[in-house]
Amino acid sequence: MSLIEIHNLKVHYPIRSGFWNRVTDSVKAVDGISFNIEAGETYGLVGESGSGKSTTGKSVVGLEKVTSGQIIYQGQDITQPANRRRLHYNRDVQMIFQDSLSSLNPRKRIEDIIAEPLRNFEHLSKDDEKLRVLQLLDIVGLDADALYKYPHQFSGGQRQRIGVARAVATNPKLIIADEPVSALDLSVQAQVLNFMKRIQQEFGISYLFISHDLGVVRHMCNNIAIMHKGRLVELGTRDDIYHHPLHIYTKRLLAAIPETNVNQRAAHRATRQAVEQAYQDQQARYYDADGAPFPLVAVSPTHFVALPADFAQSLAHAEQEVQA
Amino acid sequence: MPNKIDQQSSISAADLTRLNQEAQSEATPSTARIIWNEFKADRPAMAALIIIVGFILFVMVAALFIDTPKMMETNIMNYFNPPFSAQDWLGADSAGRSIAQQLIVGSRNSIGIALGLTAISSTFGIAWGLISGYFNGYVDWGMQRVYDFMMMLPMLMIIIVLVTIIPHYNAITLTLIFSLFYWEGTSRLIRSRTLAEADKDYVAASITSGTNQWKIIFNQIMPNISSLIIVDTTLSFAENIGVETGLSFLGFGLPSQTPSLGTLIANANDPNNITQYWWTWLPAALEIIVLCLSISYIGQVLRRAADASQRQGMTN
Amino acid sequence: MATEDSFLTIKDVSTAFKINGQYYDAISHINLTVHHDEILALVGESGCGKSTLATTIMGLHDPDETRITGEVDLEGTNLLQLDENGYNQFRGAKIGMIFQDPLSALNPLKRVEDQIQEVLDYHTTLSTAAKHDRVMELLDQVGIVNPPRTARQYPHELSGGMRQRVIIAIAIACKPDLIIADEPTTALDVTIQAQILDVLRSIQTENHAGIILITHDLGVVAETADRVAVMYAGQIVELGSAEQIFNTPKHPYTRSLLRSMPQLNNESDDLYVIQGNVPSLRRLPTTGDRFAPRIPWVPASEHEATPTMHEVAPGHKVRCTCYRNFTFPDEKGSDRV
Amino acid sequence: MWKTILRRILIMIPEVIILSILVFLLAKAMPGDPFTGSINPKADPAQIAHLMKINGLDGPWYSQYWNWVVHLFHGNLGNSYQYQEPVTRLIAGRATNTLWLALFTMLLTYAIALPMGVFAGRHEGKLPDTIIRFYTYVTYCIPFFVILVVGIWIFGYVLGWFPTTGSISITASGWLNTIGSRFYHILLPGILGALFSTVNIVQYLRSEVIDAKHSDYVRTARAKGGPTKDIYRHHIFRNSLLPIAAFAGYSITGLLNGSIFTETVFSYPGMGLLFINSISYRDYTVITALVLIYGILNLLGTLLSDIILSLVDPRIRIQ
Amino acid sequence: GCSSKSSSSNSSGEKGASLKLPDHYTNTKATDKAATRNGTLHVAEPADAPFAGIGDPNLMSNNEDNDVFAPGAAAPGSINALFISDKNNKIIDGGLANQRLDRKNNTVTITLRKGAKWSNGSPITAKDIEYTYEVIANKASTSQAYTADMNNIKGMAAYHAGTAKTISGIAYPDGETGRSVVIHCTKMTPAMKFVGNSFIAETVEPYDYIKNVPIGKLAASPQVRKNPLFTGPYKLDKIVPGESTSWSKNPYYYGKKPQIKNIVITVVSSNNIDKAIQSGKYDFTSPAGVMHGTDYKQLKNLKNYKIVGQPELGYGYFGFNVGQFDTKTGKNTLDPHSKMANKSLRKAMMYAVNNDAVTKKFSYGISWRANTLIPPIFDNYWDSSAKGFPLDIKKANKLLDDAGYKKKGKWRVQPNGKPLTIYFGAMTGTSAQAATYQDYLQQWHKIGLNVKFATGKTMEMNSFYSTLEAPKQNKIDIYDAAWSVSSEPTPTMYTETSVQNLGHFATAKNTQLINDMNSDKAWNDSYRAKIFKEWQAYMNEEAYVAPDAFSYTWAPVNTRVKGYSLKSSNVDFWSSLSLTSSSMK
Ligand SMILES: Nc1ncnc2c1ncn2[C@@H]1O[C@H](COP(=O)(O)OP(=O)(O)OP(=O)(O)O)[C@@H](O)[C@H]1O
Ligand SMILES: Nc1ncnc2c1ncn2[C@@H]1O[C@H](COP(=O)(O)OP(=O)(O)OP(=O)(O)O)[C@@H](O)[C@H]1O
Ligand SMILES: [Mg+2]
Ligand SMILES: [Mg+2]
Repeated sequence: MSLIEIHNLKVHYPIRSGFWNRVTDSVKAVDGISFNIEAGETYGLVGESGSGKSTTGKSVVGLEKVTSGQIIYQGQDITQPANRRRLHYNRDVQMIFQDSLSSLNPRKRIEDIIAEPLRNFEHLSKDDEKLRVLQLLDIVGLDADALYKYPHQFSGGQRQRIGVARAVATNPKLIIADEPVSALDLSVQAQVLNFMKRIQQEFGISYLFISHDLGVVRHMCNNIAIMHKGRLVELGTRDDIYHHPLHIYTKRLLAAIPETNVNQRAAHRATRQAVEQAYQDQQARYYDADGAPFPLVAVSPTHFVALPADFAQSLAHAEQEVQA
Repeated sequence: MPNKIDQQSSISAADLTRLNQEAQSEATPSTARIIWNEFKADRPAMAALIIIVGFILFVMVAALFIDTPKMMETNIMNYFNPPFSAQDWLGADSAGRSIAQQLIVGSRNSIGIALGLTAISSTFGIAWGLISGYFNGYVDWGMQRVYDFMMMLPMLMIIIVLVTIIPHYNAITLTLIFSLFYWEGTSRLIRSRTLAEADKDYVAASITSGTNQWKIIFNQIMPNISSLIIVDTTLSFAENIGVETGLSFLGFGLPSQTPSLGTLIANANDPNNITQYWWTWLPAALEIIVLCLSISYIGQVLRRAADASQRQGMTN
Repeated sequence: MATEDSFLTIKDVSTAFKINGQYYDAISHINLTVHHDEILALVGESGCGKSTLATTIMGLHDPDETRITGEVDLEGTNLLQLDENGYNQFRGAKIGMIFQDPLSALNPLKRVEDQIQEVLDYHTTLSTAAKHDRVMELLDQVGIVNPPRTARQYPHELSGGMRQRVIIAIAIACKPDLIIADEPTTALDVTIQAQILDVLRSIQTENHAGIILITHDLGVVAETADRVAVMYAGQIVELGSAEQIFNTPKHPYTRSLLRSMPQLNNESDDLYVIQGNVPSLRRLPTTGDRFAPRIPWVPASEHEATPTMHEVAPGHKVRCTCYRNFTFPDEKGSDRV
Repeated sequence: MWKTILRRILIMIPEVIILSILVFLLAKAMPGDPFTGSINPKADPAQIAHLMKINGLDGPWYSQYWNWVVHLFHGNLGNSYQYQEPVTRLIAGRATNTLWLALFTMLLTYAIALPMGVFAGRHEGKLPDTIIRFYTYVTYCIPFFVILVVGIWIFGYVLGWFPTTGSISITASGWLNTIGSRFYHILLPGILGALFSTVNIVQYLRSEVIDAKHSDYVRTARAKGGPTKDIYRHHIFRNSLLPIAAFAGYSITGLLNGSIFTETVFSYPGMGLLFINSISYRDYTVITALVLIYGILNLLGTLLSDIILSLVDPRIRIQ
Repeated sequence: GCSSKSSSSNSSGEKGASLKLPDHYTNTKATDKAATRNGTLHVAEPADAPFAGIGDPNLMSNNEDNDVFAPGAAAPGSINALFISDKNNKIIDGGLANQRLDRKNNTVTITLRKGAKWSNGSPITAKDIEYTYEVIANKASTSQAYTADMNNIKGMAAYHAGTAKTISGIAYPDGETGRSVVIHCTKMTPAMKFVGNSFIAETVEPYDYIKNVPIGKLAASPQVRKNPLFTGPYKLDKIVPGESTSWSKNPYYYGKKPQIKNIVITVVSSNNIDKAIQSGKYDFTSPAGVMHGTDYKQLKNLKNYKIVGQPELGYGYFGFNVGQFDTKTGKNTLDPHSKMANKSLRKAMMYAVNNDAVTKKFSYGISWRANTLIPPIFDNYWDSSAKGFPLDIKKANKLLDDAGYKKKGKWRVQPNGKPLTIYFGAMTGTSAQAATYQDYLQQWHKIGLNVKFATGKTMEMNSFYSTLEAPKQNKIDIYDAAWSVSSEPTPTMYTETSVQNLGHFATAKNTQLINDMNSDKAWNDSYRAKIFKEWQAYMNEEAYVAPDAFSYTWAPVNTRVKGYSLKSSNVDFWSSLSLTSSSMK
């Protein structure tokens, strides 16, 4: 059984307008997505800005009011606040935020920040609590000095690690990491990514790793879902996505990743522009009449793509032939 | 499975005290301390602070030694005594009552009203703003309607009507009446800042840490707008010292036997008093101006200090 | 790349900011040239002084709060000697600038057209109609689909990519020789980023402008830059063509940066982490190699006392001698600070 | 736009209704009636009772309220007991006076405050800024009526430059003279009121200008090569002045409050003075009408501000 | 008629005031013809509020209106009056109309003078006399002037109740457009001889001019507000509502020709009146305007102004709460068990008050201690020999000791041993008044009486009266208030049935005396005067209501004004005025 199962999740934000300010329409931030996260894996969620990644992440951690659909954890639908409370859900599912500065309360000392979930879920004695905080700091590679300092006294990478310390404090099973490194410099990014991997190995945590940087996702994730317009357009293993992308949107995303190989940049640019052209031209084939992605169909046991079944099959065959 | 963490870290209970001490020695001073240090460094601000606190204490204590009913007795012989005379070094008013004594008791009353009013209206306004800003949806909607309604009320008029209705009103009732209205400014300020704060990720982090909403509002968000609160409260205090003067001037302020800065300044209502008997109103007017200026100066310093304590992080 | 056709020469430029009454160098002794038809990338971690260099060239610093020395020579004029009015002849006309945050860089209360037209007002004598036409042309040039519609809109009505295009339109309105783009794509998506970079490049080819592209994304550099200057702690540590920098990086800093990128083939391995942090302005070391504290295993003898630039290949320069025998320590870096 | 305004007005209706009930009850709760203490020792109690009746002062409050509302819908706010004339006519006469004074004060306020705020902001930290800031601090701390009382005493009585009572000289004839005389009468109260009410605008504007000066879009504008004065004109002033325009609506509240003081000190027959007189006379109909009108004006002021704001700031669309 | 003593001294010395104010200003300078013909007389009306602007004597309800429309009348306070009176307020011939009382037939005949005209030139008719009654008594009328005494006229009650269309008791011997009316009464009273009585109305209403306006709407109509008609020497030119009125000569005036081209009356805030006078903007303040002692202090030494005054038609008094009003029977009844029922206590309190000192200090002589409840302006009725209550602490203490109010600790207790706290009711007013009240309390404390302000402070006027007007109340035991009285001095407010009798005292003797004032015998003036004096003595003896202070009505008069005289014999106040200079002095 999967650690967590997301069934047909929808999050719509109402748009009010008209004379009586009624709800006349809605922003379909997340519009019916389903996927499962297995224990101990890192699940990547990729997509362009506004595609609904954060909303999905927040829904899973229980920060967002879900319009419809289920998120099943230990057999319970945790979209119900009552279920979340009963399960002490957030003890098991935690979150790391993109902006390390804003996610740490600037007026709280590090001790209080890291101890916050402990105080709510574990009720330790004062000394035990302090000890646990020190251990956590040690695990994320910070000195005990940090205990009584404020967040602003740390660098971006250190802050992000404090965020991680807080997230792992209660020994969670799943951590939602919403673009945890996109605000960081290259070297600091490396530091945090390494660190997240280590924690995962040591604690057996699963990640839902949200990012729009396909390079980072490739480095981190085993399974990847590509999101567009609130829906999933492609879903598969790292190999499926990076080596056998089927949906034009996935291809376009991949093509847009800047290539560090200077020698082939002209070629790379040409490919990218070709894919872009194809994306512009073939909208009608890849998206339904409303411009929304189709439902997912399976092309292999691990690989799903949001296309009409026959079209998906033919693409998959073509892909295999190229490989062969 | 707490042991999991124990396994991963080499730190054990034995190290606790040592590490704690190490951390303590490195501890960053709290915001309050930073502000205090700032004051210590800024001499004029410190002076203003000492003067204000000293003055308030003096007035509070000195007023205890003045028998107010006796002081307010008509003394025909001292009628409009000029200042610097033997009995009344600040002169006497139309009923021969000592201006100096009235000034002390009046300051006590006015400052008392200001303190009470600031305490009530700020507490209420802060709570209102925090709650309204944090809970969007129906709670906020309802609270905003109440706020809009209160804003629509012509405050001065309603206060005057209320004052005429209430038969036995005194400084406390007056404070309460003012409190009905004076929370609005604070609440709006706090609400808009709370709206911004509530959007920040640390609030989301607290929610996922299982902290309950009230704790989030008052333990997490409130400290972050504390500098705003401190400054706003100081400035309202400065403003509130003069709050009953206008009403007293119109004749709806404190009862005539309760001296206040307002009743004293209202002496200027009679043009003859303006020059001829200037001592009946001018000292009180000057006192208000000086108090208000000093307190707002302190407010500015507080704002600077609070900002500095927040800014520190950026330059480090 | 021969230096003779360079039109912008930065000579020994230092910029210091006043903090609590004292001046601290944010960039020191920068020497750089820019040529027509090239994109010069300026890379480095946050706080290395990239933006400071850009704004120094633009003369956007408050003279009361900064101290600038050296020479910025643009086609024979030393910009740093100019007064405000003199500078205004160059800003917008000869040098265009593109900013990082496209939302706050546009006046929220003015329509797009007015904001672009403003540059034309300052630097041309075109008729109103001609200006209007030029605005449409510019919007078209930066890849906006429906110029008349966009021209009438306000910044908040546009998407991030669109806004950045408008900023670019402003920067290129007078066909400047030099365009300084300070992290033009950091706030944008990969796909949009690619488009914006394409636009920049096409403009460069059309206008024969020289572009200084500031970024910390090595991928972007690899994709777009002709030459690269790597900055660390206010200094240029390595300068060379894109091929030189990516294929034969010399300076430990450049090599560290490249190594810390997630690579296709080492996905299961840890990434390389540079120890320590970029020092803050007030803690900048004044002598010796500024990067030395971050490669502590390199013996002091490897460093120069006063590091200078060494030409290791034509056009390829490296600061300090420490690059010569540089290797990464066996264990691939530590994540301890 | 029009729809939103209309909707806003609809939303106001319940507020106004609650206000009207509140005000009506408050007025009723005031001790005494318009005929208490009428010092005619021969007044007949039966006649007083009769007068109460024809003035609708008998019966339970809700029926009195209901009558009042019904009349209200016929544009009839009842009669003033004190002035023996329809409240609508009485207030209409006073309202024009208040309106002129308020309008003049407002114009003058802006005329003084805008240059001051802009100047202070532009020369932040320099001597003129320090002076202006000192002025705003001190003015902020002086009770308004002290300014009025000292002002009327110096300029009205001692120097005799301005009239000290009334809204117009009865000897003025011809429209030019009439307007002149009216203007002459509002000159001093207007100036004093403006000196006081500039404070907020100056402070606000100053900080707006300073913020704008350091904003990214001003940096963009400088990068365009615009001369400093153009940048000030097109960007800094424009952007900081536009939100100030919206103050106009909000300032109505302040002006109305101030009118109570100004009119009392200057014996200027406007709504503020009328209110104070009506309070001591227990002229309920006038009190209720005035509080209601002031409340509605406050509402409209807010609405006006919101409309102005949404007009000048394209980012804001009123909901 | 009995106007024996009319020495008409220009000093009011014998009236008890320490300050002597002349009642007229003898300006010896020559009239400046040009200034008088073309000039403007500026009159200031001291007021706290804009005036209401009701230009009709029967509908106006406050002093300010009376003052700003004063030039429409021959003398102040007599707008559109029918009669003139002698110095004792007795109606005499020679006014707009003459009055004949027929005691045998119980009729009053009023005959207009020949050729009398309104200020618009239309004739004044018999119907105009009658219409006054309609305006006052109409069911819809807003007038406060209707009194029970008017029911004495036949058919009046029916008209007032609305059951009759006309007043049957009023007849026109020579038609509605004729010159006389005959009023049929059920009984005749001596009060009818005097102006200001409450039986016979004394004004005319311009019937033709206002007949189309429903009486209920009259007060709001333009006929009354914008262009009211007058019978006096000046006609209204222009009115700025609430602020000022402007007057010019009325060519149709029957009496002495007015001399000044233009009169402007402007409302000036009472607060600022002295500053306004000092700055030389006004010729004088309204002859009946309210001026305070502090104003006098500020103005008395001005060179270019003379102070002119005469005793006020009114007085200040202390009232004691000694009973209640029975709403069923409509009568006041004395409660012998009430706190203030003890005469000695009341008198002791009065003797403890130092009104001589207080008035001197706070009113600068403009007020002085009153000795009776009839103001000195009623020469004939005022008992100048009455002692009143001069300060006498010893006597006060003795009275209390004798009555058994023993001291127990600081305060005296009631004879039955219960503690005694007395509540003093006083209205919020000027600072001088506040000081005065304080002084009263202090004086009472001196004789060991624990007197406190009711509600702990002075009361706002409305709360004060609404407390007192309750049929039964125990919040106020003693109060300080004032009456302004009509020119006919019968003290109707102290009758058994009056709701104005705020202390609710009622004794047979009092009822008897007041009835006697208007009994048949009282047609004899000296008898009437005797009864009045008896009543004054009785009131001083019982002290249910005790005199507090008399005051001057006074005005500063610019020295350029000639002919200013407040003498009651001066029936041509306004037309006597002229100017001696074109500019204000
Ligand atoms: N509270 C909200 N009210 C209305 N719309 C919202 C709200 N939050 C998000 N949205 C909209 O929902 C869509 C998805 O937002 P989301 O933040 O999940 O995107 P994202 O993929 O995380 O984008 P990014 O990469 O920019 O973080 C966007 O169009 C956004 O505008
Ligand atoms: N106005 C200023 N006053 C003082 N210090 C400044 C100022 N502007 C920049 N600095 C400091 O100068 C140094 C260089 O800053 P700069 O903005 O040039 O860096 P950058 O390389 O552009 O970084 P980023 O990638 O974050 O934009 C930093 O340490 C910064 O804190
Ligand atoms: Mg997101
Ligand atoms: Mg930068």
